Amino acid sequence: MAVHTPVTDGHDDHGHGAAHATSTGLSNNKMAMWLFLGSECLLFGGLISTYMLYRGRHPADLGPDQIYDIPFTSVSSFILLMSSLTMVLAVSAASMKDDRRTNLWLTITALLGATFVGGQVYEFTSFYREGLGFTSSLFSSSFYTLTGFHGVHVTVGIIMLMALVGINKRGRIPGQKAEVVELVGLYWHFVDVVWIIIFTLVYLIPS
Amino acid sequence: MSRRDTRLPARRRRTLGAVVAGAAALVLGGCAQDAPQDTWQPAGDNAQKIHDLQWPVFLVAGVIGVIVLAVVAFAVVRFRDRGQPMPEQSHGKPALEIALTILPALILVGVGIPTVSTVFDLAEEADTECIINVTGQQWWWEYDYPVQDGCGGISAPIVTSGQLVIPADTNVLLRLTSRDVIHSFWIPKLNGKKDTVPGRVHTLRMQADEPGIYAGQCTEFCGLSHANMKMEAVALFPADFQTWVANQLEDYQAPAEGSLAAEGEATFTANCAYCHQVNGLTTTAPDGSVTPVLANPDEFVVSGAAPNLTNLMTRNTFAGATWDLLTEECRDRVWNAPPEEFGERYLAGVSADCLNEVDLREWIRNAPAKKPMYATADQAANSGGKFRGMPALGLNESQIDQIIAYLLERH
Amino acid sequence: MSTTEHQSDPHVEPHAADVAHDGHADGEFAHKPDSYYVKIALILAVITALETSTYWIDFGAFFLPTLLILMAIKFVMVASLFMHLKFDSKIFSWMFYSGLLLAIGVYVAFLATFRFFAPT
Amino acid sequence: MAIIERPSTPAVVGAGAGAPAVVTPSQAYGVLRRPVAATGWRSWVFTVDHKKLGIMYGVVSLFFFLVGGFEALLIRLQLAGPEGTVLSAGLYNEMFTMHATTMVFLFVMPMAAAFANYLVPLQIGARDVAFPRINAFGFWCFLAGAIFINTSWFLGGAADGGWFMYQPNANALFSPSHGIDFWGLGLQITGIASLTGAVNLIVTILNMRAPGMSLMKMPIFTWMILVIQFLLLFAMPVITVALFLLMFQREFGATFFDVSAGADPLLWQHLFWIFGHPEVYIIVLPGFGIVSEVLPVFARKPLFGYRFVVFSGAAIGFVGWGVWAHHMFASGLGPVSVAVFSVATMLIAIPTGVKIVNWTMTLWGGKIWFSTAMLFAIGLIVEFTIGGLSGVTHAVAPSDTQQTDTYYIVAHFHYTIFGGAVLGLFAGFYYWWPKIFGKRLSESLGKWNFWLMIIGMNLTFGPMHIIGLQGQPRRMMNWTEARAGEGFFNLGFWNRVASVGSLILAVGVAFFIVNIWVTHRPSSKTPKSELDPWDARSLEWITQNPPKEHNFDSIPTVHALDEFFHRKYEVDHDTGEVTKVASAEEILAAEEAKADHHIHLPSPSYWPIILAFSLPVMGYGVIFNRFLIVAGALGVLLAMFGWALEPSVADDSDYDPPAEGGSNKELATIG
Ligand code: HEA
Ligand code: HEA
Ligand code: HEC
Ligand code: CUA
Ligand SMILES: [Cu+2]
Repeated sequence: MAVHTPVTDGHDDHGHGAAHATSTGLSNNKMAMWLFLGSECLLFGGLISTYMLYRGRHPADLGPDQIYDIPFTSVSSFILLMSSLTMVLAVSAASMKDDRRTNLWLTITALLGATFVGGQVYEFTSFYREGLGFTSSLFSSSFYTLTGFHGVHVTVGIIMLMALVGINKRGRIPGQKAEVVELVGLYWHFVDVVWIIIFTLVYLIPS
Repeated sequence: MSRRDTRLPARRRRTLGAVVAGAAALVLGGCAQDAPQDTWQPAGDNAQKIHDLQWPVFLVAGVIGVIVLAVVAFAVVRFRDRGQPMPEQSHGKPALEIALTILPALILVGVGIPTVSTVFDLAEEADTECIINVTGQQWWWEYDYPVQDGCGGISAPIVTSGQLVIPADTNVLLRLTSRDVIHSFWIPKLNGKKDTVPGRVHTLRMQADEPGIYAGQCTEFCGLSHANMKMEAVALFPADFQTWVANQLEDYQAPAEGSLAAEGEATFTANCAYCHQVNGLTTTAPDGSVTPVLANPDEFVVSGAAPNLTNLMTRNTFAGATWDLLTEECRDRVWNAPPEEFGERYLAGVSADCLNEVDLREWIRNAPAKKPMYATADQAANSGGKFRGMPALGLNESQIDQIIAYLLERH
Repeated sequence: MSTTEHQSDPHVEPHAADVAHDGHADGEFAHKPDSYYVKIALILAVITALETSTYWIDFGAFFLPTLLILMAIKFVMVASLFMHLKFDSKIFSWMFYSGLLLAIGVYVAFLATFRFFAPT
Repeated sequence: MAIIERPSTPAVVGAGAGAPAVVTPSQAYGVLRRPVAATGWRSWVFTVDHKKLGIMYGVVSLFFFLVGGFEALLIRLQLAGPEGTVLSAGLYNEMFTMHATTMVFLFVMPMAAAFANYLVPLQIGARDVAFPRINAFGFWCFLAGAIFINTSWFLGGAADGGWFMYQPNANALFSPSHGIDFWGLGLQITGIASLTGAVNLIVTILNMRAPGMSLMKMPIFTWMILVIQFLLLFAMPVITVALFLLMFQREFGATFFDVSAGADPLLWQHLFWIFGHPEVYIIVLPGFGIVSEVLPVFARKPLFGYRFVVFSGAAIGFVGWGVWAHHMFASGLGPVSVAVFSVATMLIAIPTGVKIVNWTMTLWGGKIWFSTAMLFAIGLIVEFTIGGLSGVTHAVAPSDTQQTDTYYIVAHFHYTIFGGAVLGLFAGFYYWWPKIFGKRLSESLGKWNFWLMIIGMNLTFGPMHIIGLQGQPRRMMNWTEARAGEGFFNLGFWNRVASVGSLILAVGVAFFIVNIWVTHRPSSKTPKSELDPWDARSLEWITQNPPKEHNFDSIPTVHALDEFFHRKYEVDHDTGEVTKVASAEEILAAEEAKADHHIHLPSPSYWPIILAFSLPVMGYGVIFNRFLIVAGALGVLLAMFGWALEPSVADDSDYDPPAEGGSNKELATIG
């Protein structure tokens, strides 16, 4: 096995996550993630605005006030919020190179996320049974579109978490392990803060 | 490679000349020629307000443009490579920069203030003397005059299409909406345009100083026949306008028994009246009971409307003001009438001698062949069997003769 | 899959950074004890409880502003503490919040042009 | 899996490094063996090299320029006389929709991406972009989306709703063909390219600058690209939302724009223009960046007020977010909104004016060399100013109600787009051609190219001012004598002039194609270009023509703005005298002498292209057959999985140990 001898002239020209070798001293990956999240703000902003515009446009008996089950959604919101805690604990464990606890917290985060998505699936089906289809009204279309987009984001997050656990178990996270966990963490927290907004604007503030 | 291009300076000078001439031409454009939709020939208050705002702006823009071009031209000529040494590597003069940032800002303040005040001026509605509802649909305009004291008094609703008739020198408020997609109502000589958006009502002021016909056109892309969705505003002296109103409200006159037109009435009732309303048209059932013929275009046309033909021959144009109902000679008589005589000529309507039968026949024979529309059976398949526009009805020539005779009496 | 992407060519030495940045990508926050995060989570939980209570308790005129403020607090807490924006380079905050503020500015203006948010 | 150590460019090969050495790797990454081809089509299709990707972007967008231009010519042919019959009404509507879509999304934007991809790493002294595989993915998304959109021509008709696709006219009810579905899904796919490109380039620019290159020493073109990428970063998600709503409505029965369900069609207009107005600056800023490089080089002076140009660029980018509703002055926003947006729009003239002033002042006092590139740059100043000033006349909202949706607007935006963006891109072609392809384009054919284009564009778009102010609306499949008027300003004459102008313009463009052919055909006698043909100023010229695969043998350290110039010339600060102290060859030789020993370049990969081309499969699925959605999704999943398991750079241990003795040996991409 060939061993690479570091070049000594100061040009570190192969760099695996060498966060300090960049012009700003910041990691490329992390910067990319933050830029992406900045961009996502405009995506969710557009969906939320569409909802805000249309939330009052529905038949009298099938509006937000009739449909939403605030106690239920509060619980699932709470679960998602707590998954942010477990996520940050995973990041913390990863930064201390504690693989076992990293995996543990990642798994719990994924489970909490899955619970949230499960809750959303339940919510959607019960709304659907009450007669609120995707195309029933402008309110329903924009509601399902907004929360559906969010749900897809959570689901993607769960897949990333599980993939992380799987790859981690085989010791195969390329590059800096802690950073990859942190990146997934940033994404996960973002999905959580978006829900903080949705929960307030969509569920708690009545139309 | 040629490091020096001696043609350039000459070209620049020519450009400069052309631009000055162009700018001058633009300013003079206002009093030049006769394109019916010229935006520089206001013929009413609202358009005038816009014009008063825009010509100075064009002037300012033109002057700035000429200055920029002149400076660039000068620099290009003066500082071309003639073998001089490498120039000084100067990086800029902040004072100059700042001055040249503030200057445009000041100019823009000068433009901005009158702009804002004109915006609010034009949105004024309080002095309205007359209200007309305007509805766009693919690909024609409907005007309905609600019952009101304004407009000199309208006692029963009037529904017409194509030509918007208004009293001259009167502040008219149009309430604009649409039945299908977005259109835009625009009579350049009277005011700027305003979109007609389904589900919304927008208002637009109209005022014409003098009697006459003012051309306009739908200016929001609205599908296949957007190019054929035109309209005209017809201004009449208030007295003439009253005559027009009275005309529109006249009772239905059935064609003389046994005339060609009477046959036309039957053909019309059978083939046309389920889309087109003719007020007062009745039908007699075999049992002798007389019932009014009510069109229900909503079952056949996507927009749910077809032009009301009660007084077709009082208009000069048809099918989105795209074709003349008048022969060329008669048309010129109306369009080129002096303001005092205009009313009389317009109110004469379309007589048998003046009828442009060619286009009307073609229309009735096969409308979609004349004007691109979505009006064949398979095109209608995706819209629940409804047409967009008027379908070909497969009438024979003698039926068309009858219908023309009938329509000619729709005064 | 940006998460597994590497820098291909970080050949550059760190040089006098021309963009303000304080602190390092990893470092300080990594050593925050877990209890710190648990405490934050507790605060968040309390705020959430408060928010949800508006469903049962009538706050009158304070209702809307309270909810919005609580929402903003939660948002900022998660972003600053869980996402480490507070400890991390200002550049990240700047990138994220410029997106956020732009979104708020643009979309609020857009909704405002409708004059009403949702006619009933 | 073998790793081939491959000296990529013969110039790099140190003594004795003739035959590629083959070493055995310790680990095998990924699902498939990585591609290894260094030549032939595989070296292009699986490449992650920013320069190859840049060239591919360029070739494809140039092709679409011809397609979009061909569509424009058909439009002009139709309008050359009254009651034109070249195109049917339906085809005409498809034509202008696709003309605009092609020109904006498949020509100007990707052509800017071509320049950015190729030049940004070179200008900042980097060896590639931050995320090379994502870069490749972006290109293939663009190509996949572009092909997808254009297949609609053969599958029932192209989109026919106009490029801003106003609702509800773009509903399935009013536009029953699949054209708009293709349009929406296709733009969604090309949008991915813009978004990933934005993230990638921002990170590259912020993080991968050569030592010493602070932001205020960064070449101005790179600066403008940075601004553009932020605009893209924040604008693309807005159109994404709009396109999703459109898709849900057309495909899945939602009613977002269906008035009968209570929807407000203005929702679409806002979403589109919140994207659309930043988009026009996305279109024009690359051109601005290019001429800001070209003017100083050929005036032989630094860019006047570099800082002002940078800040005004950023200001344009920022203010550009607050003016979108000027496209809606006639939509019925109400006087308050109209007044606010009207004034906001005027503000944009200020930073743009700063740019015009600085370019002009750059010429002032210079020693101007009228190369073709310079002619295009000067042309831009003149023509864009005309377009910008007509923009200010639109900003005056009441006047705009007379102008909107007439040819006066068409004149405005072709002067800004063609006179701003396209002339800028052409300046870039001529300026950087020797850098990229190693040969200069013919200057004499270039002059023909320039003058015919300038004359053509003024004859085509100039009369549109008149036509528009005379009241001819845009998007009209024909015009009639009846409303053409008479005398000097009659519509008939000026329409004909515009149509003739467009033919001249086409001949002008054809000269460019001919120029490429003449320069590069096999029997061409055009010599290889000198190293520094224009006496240039910025970092990308401290490389070979064309650059080596790894760009720089050693990364230059930057001390000044216009680093290259300051290495060539010494400036006496008292007298202002400029003396040449070194030639380009010497400077490059000095850099190559201290070449790095051990350069790892990112490795080619199959996954970007597989991932990208799975997307149109899903697109066809949405339109025709839900089964294809699943097939496409499987492709996506497979590709993401493969991608995730494959590092972009092989592990250190997968490379040969560095060669001893300091030869310029480059270790190639792994296989
Ligand atoms: C490259 C693209 C580009 C650029 C740069 C611009 C630049 C500008 N545009 Fe343009 N615009 C378009 C592309 C572009 N536009 C397109 C494509 C459309 C139509 C879309 C469609 O409907 O299909 C459009 C439409 C459009 C409209 C809507 C018209 C309508 O449909 O009714 C308006 C209205 O305000 C407008 C304004 C402006 C202004 C104020 C600028 C300013 O940025 C211009 C600033 C520049 C200058 C002013 C010149 C230089 C300045 C000076 C020399 C300083 C001194 C000047 C003064 C003090 C005035 N544009
Ligand atoms: C990047 C943007 C861009 C560019 C470069 C152009 C370039 C041109 N445009 Fe475009 N145009 C738009 C963007 C652009 N346009 C937009 C956004 C619209 C609005 C659409 C809408 O309303 O929805 C529009 C609309 C538009 C119209 C109005 C249509 C209408 O409203 O009905 C017209 C009419 O003349 C026109 C003409 C032209 C012409 C003549 C060119 C010329 O500059 C083209 C020059 C190029 C060539 C001539 C190519 C050269 C070709 C050959 C040399 C040979 C032919 C090819 C082969 C053999 C393969 N354009
Ligand atoms: C299915 C509905 C339908 C039927 C049946 C129909 N029309 Fe029409 N007609 C329309 C529509 C829709 C228009 C408007 C088309 C346009 O201008 O785009 C129209 C327009 C017209 C116009 C122009 C009116 C104006 O004011 O501009 C005339 C005249 C006309 N039709 C006559 C007839 C006659 C005569 C018949 C019967 C022989 C007939 N139509 C049958 C739908 C119908
Ligand atoms: Cu109606 Cu265009
Ligand atoms: Cu704009």
